[in-house]
Amino acid sequence: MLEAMIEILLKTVVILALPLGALPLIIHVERRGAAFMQRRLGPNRVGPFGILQPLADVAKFMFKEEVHPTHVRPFFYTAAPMIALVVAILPLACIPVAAPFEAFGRTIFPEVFRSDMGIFFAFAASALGSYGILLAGWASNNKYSMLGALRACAQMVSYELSLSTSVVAMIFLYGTNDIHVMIAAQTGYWFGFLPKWGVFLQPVAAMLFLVGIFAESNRLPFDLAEGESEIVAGYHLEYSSMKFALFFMAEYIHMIALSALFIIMFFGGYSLLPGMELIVERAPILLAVLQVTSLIIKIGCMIWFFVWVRWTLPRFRYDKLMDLGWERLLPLGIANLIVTVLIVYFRNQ
Amino acid sequence: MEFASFIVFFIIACTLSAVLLGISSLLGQKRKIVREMDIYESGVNPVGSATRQYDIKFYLTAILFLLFDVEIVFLLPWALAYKESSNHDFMLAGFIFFMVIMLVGYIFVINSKALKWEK
Amino acid sequence: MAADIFLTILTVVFALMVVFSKKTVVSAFALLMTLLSLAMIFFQLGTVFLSAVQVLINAGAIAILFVFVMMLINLEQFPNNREKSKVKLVISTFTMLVVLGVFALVINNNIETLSVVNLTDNSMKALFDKLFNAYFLPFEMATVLLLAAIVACIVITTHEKHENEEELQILKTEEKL
Amino acid sequence: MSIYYYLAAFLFCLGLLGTIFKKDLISMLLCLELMMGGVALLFILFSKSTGFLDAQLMVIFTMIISACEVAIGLSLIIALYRKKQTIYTDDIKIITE
Repeated sequence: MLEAMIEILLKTVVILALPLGALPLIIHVERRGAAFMQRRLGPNRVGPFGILQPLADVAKFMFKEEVHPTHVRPFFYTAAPMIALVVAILPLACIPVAAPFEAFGRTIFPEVFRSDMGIFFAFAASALGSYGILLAGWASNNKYSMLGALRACAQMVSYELSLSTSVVAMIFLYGTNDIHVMIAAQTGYWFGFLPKWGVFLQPVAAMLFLVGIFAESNRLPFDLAEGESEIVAGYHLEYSSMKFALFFMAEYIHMIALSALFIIMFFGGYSLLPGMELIVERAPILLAVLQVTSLIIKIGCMIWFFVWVRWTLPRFRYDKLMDLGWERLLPLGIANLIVTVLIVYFRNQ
Repeated sequence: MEFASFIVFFIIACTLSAVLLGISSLLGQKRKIVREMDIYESGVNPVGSATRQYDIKFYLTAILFLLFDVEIVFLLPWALAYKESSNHDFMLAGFIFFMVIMLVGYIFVINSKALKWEK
Repeated sequence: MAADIFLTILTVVFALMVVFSKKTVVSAFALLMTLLSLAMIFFQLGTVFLSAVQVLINAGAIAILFVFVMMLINLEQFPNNREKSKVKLVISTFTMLVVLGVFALVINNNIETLSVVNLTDNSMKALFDKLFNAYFLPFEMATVLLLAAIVACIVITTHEKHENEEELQILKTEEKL
Repeated sequence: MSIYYYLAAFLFCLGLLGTIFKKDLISMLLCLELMMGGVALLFILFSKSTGFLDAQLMVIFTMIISACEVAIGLSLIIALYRKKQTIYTDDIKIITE
């Protein structure tokens, strides 16, 4: 009993500490990346290469004055950032960072919430993500906030549909909803060099999912919720100091969690990167460590992709955005699903 | 067991966000300036209340999302059952019927221009 | 056992908040919490798939719809001091207690048979087998129901346009006459 | 597990109470949702005690029906609000125009 409790606590702490610890780094990468793409210097004063800048920012957030406007609805105003952060963290519980391994005389599943429906729960938790935003917009009692929240919410739900169709297609293709089985199906190589990743089987589904992640986490080119030229800052307009920081953290953690799901379905999750098998052959004991490293490298690439897109593409217009979601991506997702099913059916004949 | 781990995770996540908020309200500077507490409306005096009626399109989007989401979520058991089913033809026929009905609904939605934002 | 009682208390508290809170938005969020704790109960009872679907559909979509509507309809413009009919409250509470009493009586008399677990195969596979064999037709018909709901919602909410067209047509015919 | 039977009955009755005495239509719909929740819980409990999986399938159909009910109910409320600017049952005395 005690052992089990310790195991749960350890897992929880590790799974929470990894993304939260990486957050300052990601923010720094984002700012330096922006500077790199715009040919300017970016933050480079605090520490070597400005690496301590995010920590300084955190300290600043903590010592900032808490502006608590008079016209807000106090309870929900305080609760909204907390709900946003907690809901963003929840999907992380279902994501395994390595294959189950033997240690201390027992099998350890390296995920907090072990269930064969894990992937459903992860999506369900990320579907709750709009509550924090909607609540913030309503509690702020401000027209800009309200409009931003409504926009964000409508956009998130619209793109969730096409995202779900791509998930259905992948689950149909793998014939399982167990994340470990899904990843096991993606280990190995075709023709000796091409990794058996889902993205090569289902490029359309991968594209839909990728667009869905951008829309769900409100990142450019889909950050209509905080389009500063139209509605100033959207749903977090009335927020300051740590409350604002919590929204910021929630956005990044949501991004990390959705990227991890994307990688699980399309890039082999924690399966080893090409070339790492050589190391494992020499030292099998390193398997779990290398798996975690592969996952982190893959997520890092995704994050860099997010930054890259953010500073490359301009923002959409709102009607174009909704048209894209409902009139392009959703039929594309449905067509992709039908074609997949027909191909699988006729191949089995 | 899994239930307990989920609860522990949830509680730790809640505590984390509460602690972060608590730290800031403890350490933060405290001033009381009335202008600062006012509603933000680009520096001009606020006009009307924020809880006015917004566009019906937002609402229609949500309602159509609900109905399509139900359909897509119930495709998931189908996708999982297909591989284990003995009668693939039957399953495929069911899927085609399902999809045809869904597409009829979808075409109705697009045709009615209920989700067209520009007038 | 402790988890049972904890979840029951949680659900009861949120359900009471749904009915007895003054603000409708608070009720809606209490409903969301009730649905989530029901999902936890489903999970604890071993019906994992239903629990996931409960979170995805009931908590993720239905509750968001309520919140949306509440924000679209300007609830604060309504005066809050509507007369509360005491008689209605008393009668409805009485009805509720009677119905609850009947239920409790029935449950109490059969509690031994009811609390026996006879479910041998609780896997998703068995559930889906049944769904796609015995319940295939109802499952397809549910899609038709959803189609009907989609059509109905669009027609109801965009009704005003049609009305104007009708009026226009009436005007036109009047002009012709 | 037996405590859940009482919980399901309680949820159903509470929803019934709310549906009767609430004054605005949205709250009434919320209470209907509560009743649906109680019914779903009862179905799952019956499936556990009788050993039939059919009851669990009924939960799926309950969810589909409650989704349709909520969607149509809320669109009716919206339509009503646009026409009469009210969502209170007291203000709605006549059905026709």
